[in-house]
Amino acid sequence: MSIFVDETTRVIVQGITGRDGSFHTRQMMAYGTQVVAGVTPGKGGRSFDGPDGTAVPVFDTVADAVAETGANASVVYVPPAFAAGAIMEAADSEVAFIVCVTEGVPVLDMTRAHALARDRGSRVLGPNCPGIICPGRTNLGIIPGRIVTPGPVGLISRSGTLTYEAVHHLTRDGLGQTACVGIGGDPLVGTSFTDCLAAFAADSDTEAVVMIGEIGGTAEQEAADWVGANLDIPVVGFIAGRTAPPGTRMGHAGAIISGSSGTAAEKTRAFEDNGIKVAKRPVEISALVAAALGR
Amino acid sequence: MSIFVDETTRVIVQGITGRDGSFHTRQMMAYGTQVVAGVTPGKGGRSFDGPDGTAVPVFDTVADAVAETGANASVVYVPPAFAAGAIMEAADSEVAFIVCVTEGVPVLDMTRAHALARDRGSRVLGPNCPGIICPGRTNLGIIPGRIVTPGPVGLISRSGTLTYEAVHHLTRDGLGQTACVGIGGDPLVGTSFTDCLAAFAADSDTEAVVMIGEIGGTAEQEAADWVGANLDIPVVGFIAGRTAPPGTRMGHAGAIISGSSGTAAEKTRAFEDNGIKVAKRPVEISALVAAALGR
Amino acid sequence: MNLHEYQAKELFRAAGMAVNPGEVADDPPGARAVAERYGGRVVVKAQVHSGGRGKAGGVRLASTAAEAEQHAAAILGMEIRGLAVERVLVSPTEDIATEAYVGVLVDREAQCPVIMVSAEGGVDIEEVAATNPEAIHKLPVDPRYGIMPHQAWTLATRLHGDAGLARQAARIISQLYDAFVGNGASMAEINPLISTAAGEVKAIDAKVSIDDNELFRRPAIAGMRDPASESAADAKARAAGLSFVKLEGSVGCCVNGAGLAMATMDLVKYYGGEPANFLDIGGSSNPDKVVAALEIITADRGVKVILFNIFGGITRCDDVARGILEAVERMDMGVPLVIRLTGTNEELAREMLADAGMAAVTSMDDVVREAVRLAGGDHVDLR
Amino acid sequence: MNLHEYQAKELFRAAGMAVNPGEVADDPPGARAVAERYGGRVVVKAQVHSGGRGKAGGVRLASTAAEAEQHAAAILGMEIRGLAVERVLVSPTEDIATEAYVGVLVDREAQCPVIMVSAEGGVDIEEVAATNPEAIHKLPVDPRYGIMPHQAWTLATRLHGDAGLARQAARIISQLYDAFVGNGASMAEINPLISTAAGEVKAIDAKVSIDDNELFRRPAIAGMRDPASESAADAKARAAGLSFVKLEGSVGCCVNGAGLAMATMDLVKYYGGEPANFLDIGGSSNPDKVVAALEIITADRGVKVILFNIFGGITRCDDVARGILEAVERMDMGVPLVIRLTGTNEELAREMLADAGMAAVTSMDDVVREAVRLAGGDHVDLR
Repeated sequence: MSIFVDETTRVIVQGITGRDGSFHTRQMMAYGTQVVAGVTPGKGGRSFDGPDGTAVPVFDTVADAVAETGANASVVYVPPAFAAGAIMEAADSEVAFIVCVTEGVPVLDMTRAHALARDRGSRVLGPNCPGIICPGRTNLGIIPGRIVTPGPVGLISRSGTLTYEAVHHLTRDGLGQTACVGIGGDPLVGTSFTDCLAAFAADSDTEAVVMIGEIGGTAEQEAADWVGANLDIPVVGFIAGRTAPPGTRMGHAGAIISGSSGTAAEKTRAFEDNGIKVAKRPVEISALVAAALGR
Repeated sequence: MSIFVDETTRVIVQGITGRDGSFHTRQMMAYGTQVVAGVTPGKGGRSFDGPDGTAVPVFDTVADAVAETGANASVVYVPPAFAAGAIMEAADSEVAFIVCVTEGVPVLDMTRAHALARDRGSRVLGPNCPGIICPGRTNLGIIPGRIVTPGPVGLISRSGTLTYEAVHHLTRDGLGQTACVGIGGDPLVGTSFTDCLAAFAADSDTEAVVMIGEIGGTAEQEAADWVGANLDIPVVGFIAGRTAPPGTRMGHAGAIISGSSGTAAEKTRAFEDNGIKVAKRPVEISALVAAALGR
Repeated sequence: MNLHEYQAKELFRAAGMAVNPGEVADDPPGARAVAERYGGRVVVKAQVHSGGRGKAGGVRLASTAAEAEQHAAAILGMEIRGLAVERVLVSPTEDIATEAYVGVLVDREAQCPVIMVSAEGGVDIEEVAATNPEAIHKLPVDPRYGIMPHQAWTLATRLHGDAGLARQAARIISQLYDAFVGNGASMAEINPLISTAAGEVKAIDAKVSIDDNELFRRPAIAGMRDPASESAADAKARAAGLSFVKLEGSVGCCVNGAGLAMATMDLVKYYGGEPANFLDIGGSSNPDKVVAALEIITADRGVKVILFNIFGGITRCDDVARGILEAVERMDMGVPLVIRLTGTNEELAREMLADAGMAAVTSMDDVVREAVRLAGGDHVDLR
Repeated sequence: MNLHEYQAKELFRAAGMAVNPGEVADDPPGARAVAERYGGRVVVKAQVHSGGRGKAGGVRLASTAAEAEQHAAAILGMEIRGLAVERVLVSPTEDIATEAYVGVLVDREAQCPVIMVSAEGGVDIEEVAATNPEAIHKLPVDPRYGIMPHQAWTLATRLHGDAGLARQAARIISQLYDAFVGNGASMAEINPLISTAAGEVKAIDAKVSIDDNELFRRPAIAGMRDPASESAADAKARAAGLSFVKLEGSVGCCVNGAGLAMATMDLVKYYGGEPANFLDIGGSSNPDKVVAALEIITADRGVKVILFNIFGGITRCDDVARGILEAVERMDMGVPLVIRLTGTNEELAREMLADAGMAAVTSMDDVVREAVRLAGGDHVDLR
């Protein structure tokens, strides 16, 4: 099984005709994702060329795309100025699951977009996230399909390439995944570690979870507490940014330690207090998972 | 029985220390309304003198008043500039029933206040309304207590003094009331004719309903359709403004006929089409009710 | 409060909107000077609060500045629906390819602003609504979110198939909504919103009404009120806080409450009379309001009788009586006064009037019948 | 982007807020002139993006204009936490009765702006948060409604028992929230918000950070950037769209992705080295970004080795290789380069590098160990 999405999920791509949107739409389709429509305002009626001679209809609005294709998920690749609006359009058109890959979305725009998504009952993944891949089933976002393989491990991360690093080792060591989710590096993300943990807890195929956090905020601490209170399967953790100086923003808008809160030490302690084994190097993650699974 | 409120309703008065607020608080208390608190920002801690040596505590905020007294309804008498804010404060403090007497509230303010009330599950009566009186039980607003008497008639009206005119005749003719509700003359009111009709329909003591409408909008037509489809007890109607020229606002912000919609003729037709007897003069209302009740 | 076209356009420009340029002139030479600046080919438009300016000859095209001056002279001498034209707006002509309609108002049922657009612009939108309602596309806007980009875009695609034009229209729709909310409007309209042969979308006419209840906090907009646009009676009523509408009959009405005031007018008509006015003295009335009301009513030469219909609730009957007595003392009514008073402090009021040799009845029907009789109307008892 | 105090105050004044007056001077005579206008009794404050200005001597009281000039001369020569002071703000002193704190920032958990107030103002709010957290009152603001009047009032009553002062504070809290949202801020703070002996409430210090992601649509605010407040390396990184933070070590890092970049720094430290920087070349990298990154890193004289760690996903390894080769051709690195490349177009990249006589490894641990060795750090294998 997988979480949030699966091979039946019908996906639209917002910004399908853009540089990133078109590239990754073809990647997703090559992986097997059911991309049923694209949306680019002003380009409705055209057709987008997928891999192997396939074609995807392009619509002017998400509402049109949903009405014509019955799509229930969307991946947003539009530029930062329009990303929150694109999320709102998808939520307003009753798209249930919305992945926003776009980086650099104004945070105040996202306060409104997240509010609308809550009002409409849509789940947003991101923004500034690599998306979700359910190995062998579907891929919504930009996680490279060839570094994953099906198996019993669920992976949740705030960052993109660090996720790839961890998954790469897991796959190499024969530890396949039910789903790999990048929740995004921005201060306000629609889906939290805890949301993903709860989804993995409800998935009978997931036997262990890897949680890759970073400095800043308290999301990891809350997730750790949730694990301690609710989760029966083993969890392996990693925290990036142990050497980051306080008060400095490390790329991710989220990655800033303010005052005494959000340090790697604090997060590591929260992990360990809740029975989560913490890897010191990315390469150790896989070994800890294998040990936890008794392999 | 009554609708929306009854003798157990615990009422706060927002703007209790103002000219209108203090006068009508005493009137309400004299009628038997349980006024448990007053709210005037900056006057918290004082005490308001009710009739017969009674005293009502005054609070700085509705939240404080609710916390201290368990109030579940509010009557708003604050000036127009602050009225929508007062409604929002009451809704935000989980006051279930909010009467706004204030006239002249900016309509765009009310779009936000009504939205918040919906979000919080509060019912707003008004603004620009005389409130609700449940004869012999409670009085929230400015309807004079001595013109009503308990009995089987429910009355709903958009206007204040025209309500008094109608109730006056009913009472004189021995036709008492379960409740008299003034929904308010503004374009955006929180409680519609239909809301009141549904409440009267659910009240086993109400045997007939009087509906006093006026020109402008389509609320009366919708209410008439609702009556035709759902209501088994007799309804008597009256429409004010038959002689008003189109395109002119008659005092009530709501009372303007635009184009072909909202005329008295149109509303009268809607009433008659749905079995509602229409009085030509206010004085006829009572006789029609008596006839409908077989008296 | 209605704004003039040129004032509405100022608000739209402040919202960043693409609007056809223009300058106001109040005399023909001024109009000529503006026309010269625009190169002569201009449209000269009467600035009055009235529809149908075009049909009335209040909108004229000029090919030269001299012609613009002539048109301005003609228009500035006109009256349109009873309103004297005191200003003209002189704007360069546009090379119009399409005309659309865009408007915003508050919808009672949806309890929120509604944007309406129609590709059938440049004509009376109420006529379109009556004859071809499906040509009007409506969008309720959630006041918690305001207009969202995809909503403006979706509406714009109803107006333009071309993406470039639709993008411009979407921007203008958003700006119109923001101007509507930002200025406390009750109505804001662009009719027509044109596209030019060169592919530009812009507003060439503009209509805005401001919610009177917003004016207290918007002094700049309140200052846009044109004294010439309201009668002396209207201005006086507004200053006194009275709701007043002049009508053509002979029974002057003074009532507390809008609903009762309308019902009173209806009853006057029912008994064969004609109301001279709608007048609501409002809730917490004080004697001064009553005096102002009587001054306004008696200034109307058509009035043959004055009818008071007061049901005291928040209004105190003694306040009204006091106002009547003050007015009687101060001025010569010239016409008979019939009074109905009931409700709060009714007895006190009755005593006060009696002391001055005046009487008041308690029944609305009685007082209206008496007023109609005194006005010389055909008193037909329809019972 | 951080604003200077005087810039933040400009935004607050534009929101209608009561703010202590002040003018900026960039030389001592200018400061004297301002002080004269204010009557001599002024405070002279260094305008730098740094906390602790007071402790560093960057805030001084003057009783006369001459003294203000002396203070300005002293302050304008200072460096505070490495930042040269190029401007001072000269403001009249206030007769302070109470000092409070008011701030707004976006809360991750509540996913909305949160207003914080404390009656303990004028001190480091993080210290209050640590030592006396119940002295800070927090209010999440629903972005759909903005701050509602009763919310501002409730917060204000936490600061002032006196209703008149609370009313002023409530107005300022609302204005601060509106300025926060209206300017795309990530943080806006008044510390202290004072009340004067005369009963006035006003802001006498102001701190605002703008969300960098908002700057593209706020040219006026983007124009407030003080070139003196950022290093040449920071400016170059910003221009090239790179996330860059200078550190004090010897291993220059060039990584794609913030998480991987932090993990790389951690691994450098793990193996006994010291990272010279955080540098994220971002997602859709192009060769130019890589060249800019290498220019920034090699300009740091402390760097002894440059470490590339690239996991290609959206980033294409061949783009990175192309950038490296271009940079190598254009400039003398002066230090060794160690490269790890894996992921999208890895083979192509590897071939390109091989053609130029360069090699790349595939393991992150390997490349970091090698980099630390080359930097001369103690390579301790902790396994």
